[in-house]
Amino acid sequence: MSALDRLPSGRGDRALIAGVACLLVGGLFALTPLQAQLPSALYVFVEVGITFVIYGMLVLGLDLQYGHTGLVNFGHVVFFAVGAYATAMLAAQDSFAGTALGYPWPLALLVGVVAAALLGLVVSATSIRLRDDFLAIVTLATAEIFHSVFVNFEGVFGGNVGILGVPRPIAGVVGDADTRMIATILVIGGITLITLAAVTRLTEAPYGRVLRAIRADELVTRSVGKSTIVYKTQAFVYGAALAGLAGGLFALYNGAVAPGFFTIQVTVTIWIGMLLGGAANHRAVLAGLAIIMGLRLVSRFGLSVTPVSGDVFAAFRLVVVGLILIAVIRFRPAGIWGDPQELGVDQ
Amino acid sequence: MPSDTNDLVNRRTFLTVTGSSGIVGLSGCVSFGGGEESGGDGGTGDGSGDDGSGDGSGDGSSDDGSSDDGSGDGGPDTISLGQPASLSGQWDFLQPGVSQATDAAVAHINEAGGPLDAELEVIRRDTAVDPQEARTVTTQLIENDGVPAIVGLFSSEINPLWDFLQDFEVPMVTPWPGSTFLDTRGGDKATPEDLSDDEWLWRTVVGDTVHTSGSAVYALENDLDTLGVLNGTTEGERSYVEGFLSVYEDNGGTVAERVEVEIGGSSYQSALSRLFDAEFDAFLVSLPLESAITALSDWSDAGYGRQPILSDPLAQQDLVDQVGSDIHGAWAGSPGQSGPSYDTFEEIYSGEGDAEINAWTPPAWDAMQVIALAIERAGEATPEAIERNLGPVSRDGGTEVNTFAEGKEALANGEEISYQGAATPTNFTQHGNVFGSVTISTAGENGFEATSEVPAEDIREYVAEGEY
Amino acid sequence: MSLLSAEGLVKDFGGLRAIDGLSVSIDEGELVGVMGPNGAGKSTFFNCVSGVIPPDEGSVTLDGTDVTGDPPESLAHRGLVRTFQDTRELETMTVRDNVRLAAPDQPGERTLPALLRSDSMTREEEAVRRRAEELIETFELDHLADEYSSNLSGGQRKLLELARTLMLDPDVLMLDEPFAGVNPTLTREIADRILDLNAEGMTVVIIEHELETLTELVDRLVVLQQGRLLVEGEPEAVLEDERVIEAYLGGDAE
Amino acid sequence: MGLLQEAIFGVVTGSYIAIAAIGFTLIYGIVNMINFAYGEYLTLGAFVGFLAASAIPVPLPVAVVLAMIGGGVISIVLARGFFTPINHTGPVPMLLTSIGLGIAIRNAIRLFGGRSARYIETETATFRFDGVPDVTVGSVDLLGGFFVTSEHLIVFGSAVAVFLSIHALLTRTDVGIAMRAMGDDESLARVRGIDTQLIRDSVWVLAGVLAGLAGVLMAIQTNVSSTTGFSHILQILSAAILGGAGSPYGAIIGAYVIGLALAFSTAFLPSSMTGLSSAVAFAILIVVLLVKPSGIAGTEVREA
Repeated sequence: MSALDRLPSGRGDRALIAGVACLLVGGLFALTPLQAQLPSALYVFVEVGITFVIYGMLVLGLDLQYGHTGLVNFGHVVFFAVGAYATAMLAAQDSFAGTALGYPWPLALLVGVVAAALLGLVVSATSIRLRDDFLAIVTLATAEIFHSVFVNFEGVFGGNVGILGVPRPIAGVVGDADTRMIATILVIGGITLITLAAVTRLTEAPYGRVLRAIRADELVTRSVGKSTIVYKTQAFVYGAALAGLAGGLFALYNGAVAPGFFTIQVTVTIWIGMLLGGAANHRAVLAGLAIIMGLRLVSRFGLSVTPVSGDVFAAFRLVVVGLILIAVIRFRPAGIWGDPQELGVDQ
Repeated sequence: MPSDTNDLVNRRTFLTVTGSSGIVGLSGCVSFGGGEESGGDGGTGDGSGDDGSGDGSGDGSSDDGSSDDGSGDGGPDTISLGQPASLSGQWDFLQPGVSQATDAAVAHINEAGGPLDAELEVIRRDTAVDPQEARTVTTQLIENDGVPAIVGLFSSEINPLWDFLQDFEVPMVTPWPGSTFLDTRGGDKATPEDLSDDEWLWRTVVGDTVHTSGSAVYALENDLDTLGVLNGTTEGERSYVEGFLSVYEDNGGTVAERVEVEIGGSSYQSALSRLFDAEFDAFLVSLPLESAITALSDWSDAGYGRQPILSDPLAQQDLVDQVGSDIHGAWAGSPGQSGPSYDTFEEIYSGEGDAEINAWTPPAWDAMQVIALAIERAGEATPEAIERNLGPVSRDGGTEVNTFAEGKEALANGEEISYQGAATPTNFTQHGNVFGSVTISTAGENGFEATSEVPAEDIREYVAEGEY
Repeated sequence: MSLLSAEGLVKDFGGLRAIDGLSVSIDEGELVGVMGPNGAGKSTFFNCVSGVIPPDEGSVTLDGTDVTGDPPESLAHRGLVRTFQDTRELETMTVRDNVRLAAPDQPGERTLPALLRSDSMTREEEAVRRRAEELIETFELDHLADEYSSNLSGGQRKLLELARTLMLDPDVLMLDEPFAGVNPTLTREIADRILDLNAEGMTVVIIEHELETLTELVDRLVVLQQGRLLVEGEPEAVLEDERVIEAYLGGDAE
Repeated sequence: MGLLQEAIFGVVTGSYIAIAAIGFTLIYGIVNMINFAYGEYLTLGAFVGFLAASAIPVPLPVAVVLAMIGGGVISIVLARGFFTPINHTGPVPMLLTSIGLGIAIRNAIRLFGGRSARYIETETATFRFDGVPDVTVGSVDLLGGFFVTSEHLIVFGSAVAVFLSIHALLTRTDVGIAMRAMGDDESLARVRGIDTQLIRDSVWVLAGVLAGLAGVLMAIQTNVSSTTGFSHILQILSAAILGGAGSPYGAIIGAYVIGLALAFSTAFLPSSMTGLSSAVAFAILIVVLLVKPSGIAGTEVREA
């Protein structure tokens, strides 16, 4: 079945409507005296939920790159980091170390997205022709280089302290904690839903057909007249820009950025989420991400009911994460909701 | 079939959407609250019982912000404190000592009857010193476990989460951060009763500014006037070096060369060769222990000589064992083992286990003691009450007490107290910092031994008033 | 006036010379067969002409323009499309999507129309859909339209590849062994279809081992041996040529 | 500063990397995967060496041999358990599996081996050559006095011994020749009657042996902990890819390029940038991949 036949029209539009609705309600909480109350037991879930919707933009971008186009980007976190740093450095009023230019935050956010997209353009212009696993290495190395640069140049990037004093637009207008958290998750979640709508439209259209064709067989795609380099570059840059947007929003939500937020762990988490859910299916990758982040969160609560000490538990948790990745690839290579035939994997 | 798959996804999405609207729904009572402050201040709302975390959180931590004061007799059965910890990750080797000191303190406090006659317990959760994890863990501890105070957090977690942590309005007493970032942040600003200007962070460890000043002063006193520096790029190492250099250079010292290196390298010969091309009297090494051993072994092999000055975490037996006799004579200025009650601490500590004592171990003990004493003095275990009492139980004035046991007794007699810590005398400054003398330990045949001390008063001269 | 001509093509693979100074010229509207024993350089000739691999030496001219070394996508835009010997389907896509993909210049293949779901995209997609259904029906694949192409048999794949190619409405069609692994009935059908296309004015170049089918079909035969042109001319004449008989019988006859 | 001395440091660093990079690149060439868990093989080898040297205890050279044997056994066991079953799935699933395996092993070591670093006791002698004259060009001294330590010599000597053995293996033995044939063209090798699975297994063992050696040498120079190998995996990988993935000789060259780049960047970069030396190594990798991608990723366009 073709993409258009399979997906009733308006799939992406539902996400769009939901996203706009979230934004509006979130805006209502933020800008009016309307208040929400959040039972404190749910705080940690909303907290992780906010991280989830931010990472959601990362996984949607990654899925555009890998799931649809077959580009193996193993340095996705670098675009997240660049977006966050660019936004933070431009918007910060007064950082303890590093650059703080004090521009208005919407401008800073825009620059963050553009900076990440530009880096994506540079990486793809130089490396998109490489074989899958080499592209993985180049992107991974790029992420490592940027990580050392952020850490090393204290005067510009604040070293390990990072950039502090970034304005928090929502916290700036909402005084009480409950409303602030609800508004934050609604606003950022709304943006993620709009992102979902956008990538769904893109991949349901003939555009997505070309991307999937590239993943299936680039030479054939070229032979029927598609300029695959252009599409690969676009997919890569769009993914990078989405990561930059996520990074910028993260900076404006957290009020600070530091290298510790942008480790390879982020890349690993979103990759596992994507593979677990099932690549090339936007909702599935989000669901997969939710599962892996949910497992991590729930396993935290598991500490008090397991008979082992905290340090054993911590290492054990990571062993399990590694084994999940191995098991998914081996026994469920298309992920939970992925279509093995569409992904071309044995089951 | 693809369509089945999509149905599944649909259902899942549906659940997700319902789930999230459920959260909003649960958050329920949407109200037009005008400008009312207290309405939304649910930070420490209704305790913790409903999180399904088993018995870990207890039920009655009595942190209901709206309850009245002075219910000392009818107090809670259990008081839980939260400890974000480095159980995994790059810095996990530092945790055992801190965990043991914490547990020893809990045992001691409970033996002495516990704060408000309740059982004190600590909920320890792993952050891996990852700020993202720390964010989740702190939220979980405060909101789900309902703890009224936090004992822990590293500077690499505190700094980028500063605003976020302040939003909780829960006191955090930590033995970890040396960061100069915290020199002017934290504490009650010398107004214990007025919470409006408080920045809820306190540290029981001497800041880098202070103890590096001690080392710098000692170096200058010993005519080590020019310096080479070898340091790692992580925050702790840099902060140490920068603290040291600011005092050193302000007082006549010169830095001839500084080389920054990545930690975990297989060899530091190139960096050393660059460093030792310059002329200097002594060289300062600020690296994590394992990298420092590699670097100093390389230094010993190459026979560069000159006086090594070590950052405080390096004063470890392993260093002397691995580098060999060349390292004899190297010294490190350590804070944290010069408090009045250090011996008391050490005795109780060693009864609890055999984890090695490091620079953060005695401060972890102190952190527990001051929180317990603050609860005792306040008569209730709420964040606000603890915050108000951290200053009064620690600062000069009142009966000097060495432990919770002594403090509880003195408070029962209606006296004011001043806790005398194991790491330092624990007199919190307005910014929630502590001063202490710096012990100079020198490497020799038997490992590091204390050979000299720079008194706190000397160091105070080099730290501007109000800047710490 | 030749539509497609290759002059002095040379291609080495790690010291092995696959084609060696090959020159072939094809006129507009011709139906030409390319044959030769294994390793004669047939596929390499196709690859060099269709831009899959650039030749080391020599030139390719299409409709008077030098297209040497141009990538396949730009040749496709110029109207030259090819199939592959080891049928290359987009296995992770359905038959329908395989065919639709090939439609040229779709507005929905650009970001903005796709994002905005522009009318031009919707209209075009409807046209593409109709054209694709026609082709799928023509090649009797309609019962398989929703199958992933990885589920197709060898012969069905050949048909699909042909359908996909025709979606581009090419001027020059280069077919690499279109009958390999196809049953006789289907072979007949494909051959008829090729003749129809040729009759409509499409220039067709076919590589084929199956001599009988090929000679019946084509106007002219080109025989390659060891990367060089051995003989070319009318099928009957070529088949009687001693050199060809020797090459086929003496060599790896198939 | 003496360029010669820096070059010596670079060569020593390169030697550690080279030994491991050969193993890494053999796996790449024959099994066709980037094995991100390879760093953990080094760590496990280092642990075997450490246990042998301290728990049994045996003399250091014996411990090194045991580490190599242990590395080989571990490698083949892991390969049979995790990689051989998914051999047919292509490079990306195998790369991802190796990442998962790396995380799992690293933390399992932490779980069972504890968190603190251990040290292998050694004595080091230093040999100085101070009489060498300075040959100064600009601000750089090309020669100048230098020193080497016994550890430097052992590491370099081990590397040379490995190079010679690998060369002999690949050119003189049936297994080695089969390996090369398989690296060139697996299907052709199968047609010629080579037992490809046997060759793959041999490569796993060989790569494990090399990992064991590299791991224990690194452990002697630094320490044994759960991240001993992991902290070098990116350098190893860069070296292997730099030299042309799949080629043991290329990996050797790549390793020395990385080693020298690390040494020279520490020595000559502006002092605010000395912490960036590994970034410099990656930058070199990226530049090489860009300048000469065809030499490395030669299958960019498959022949139809």
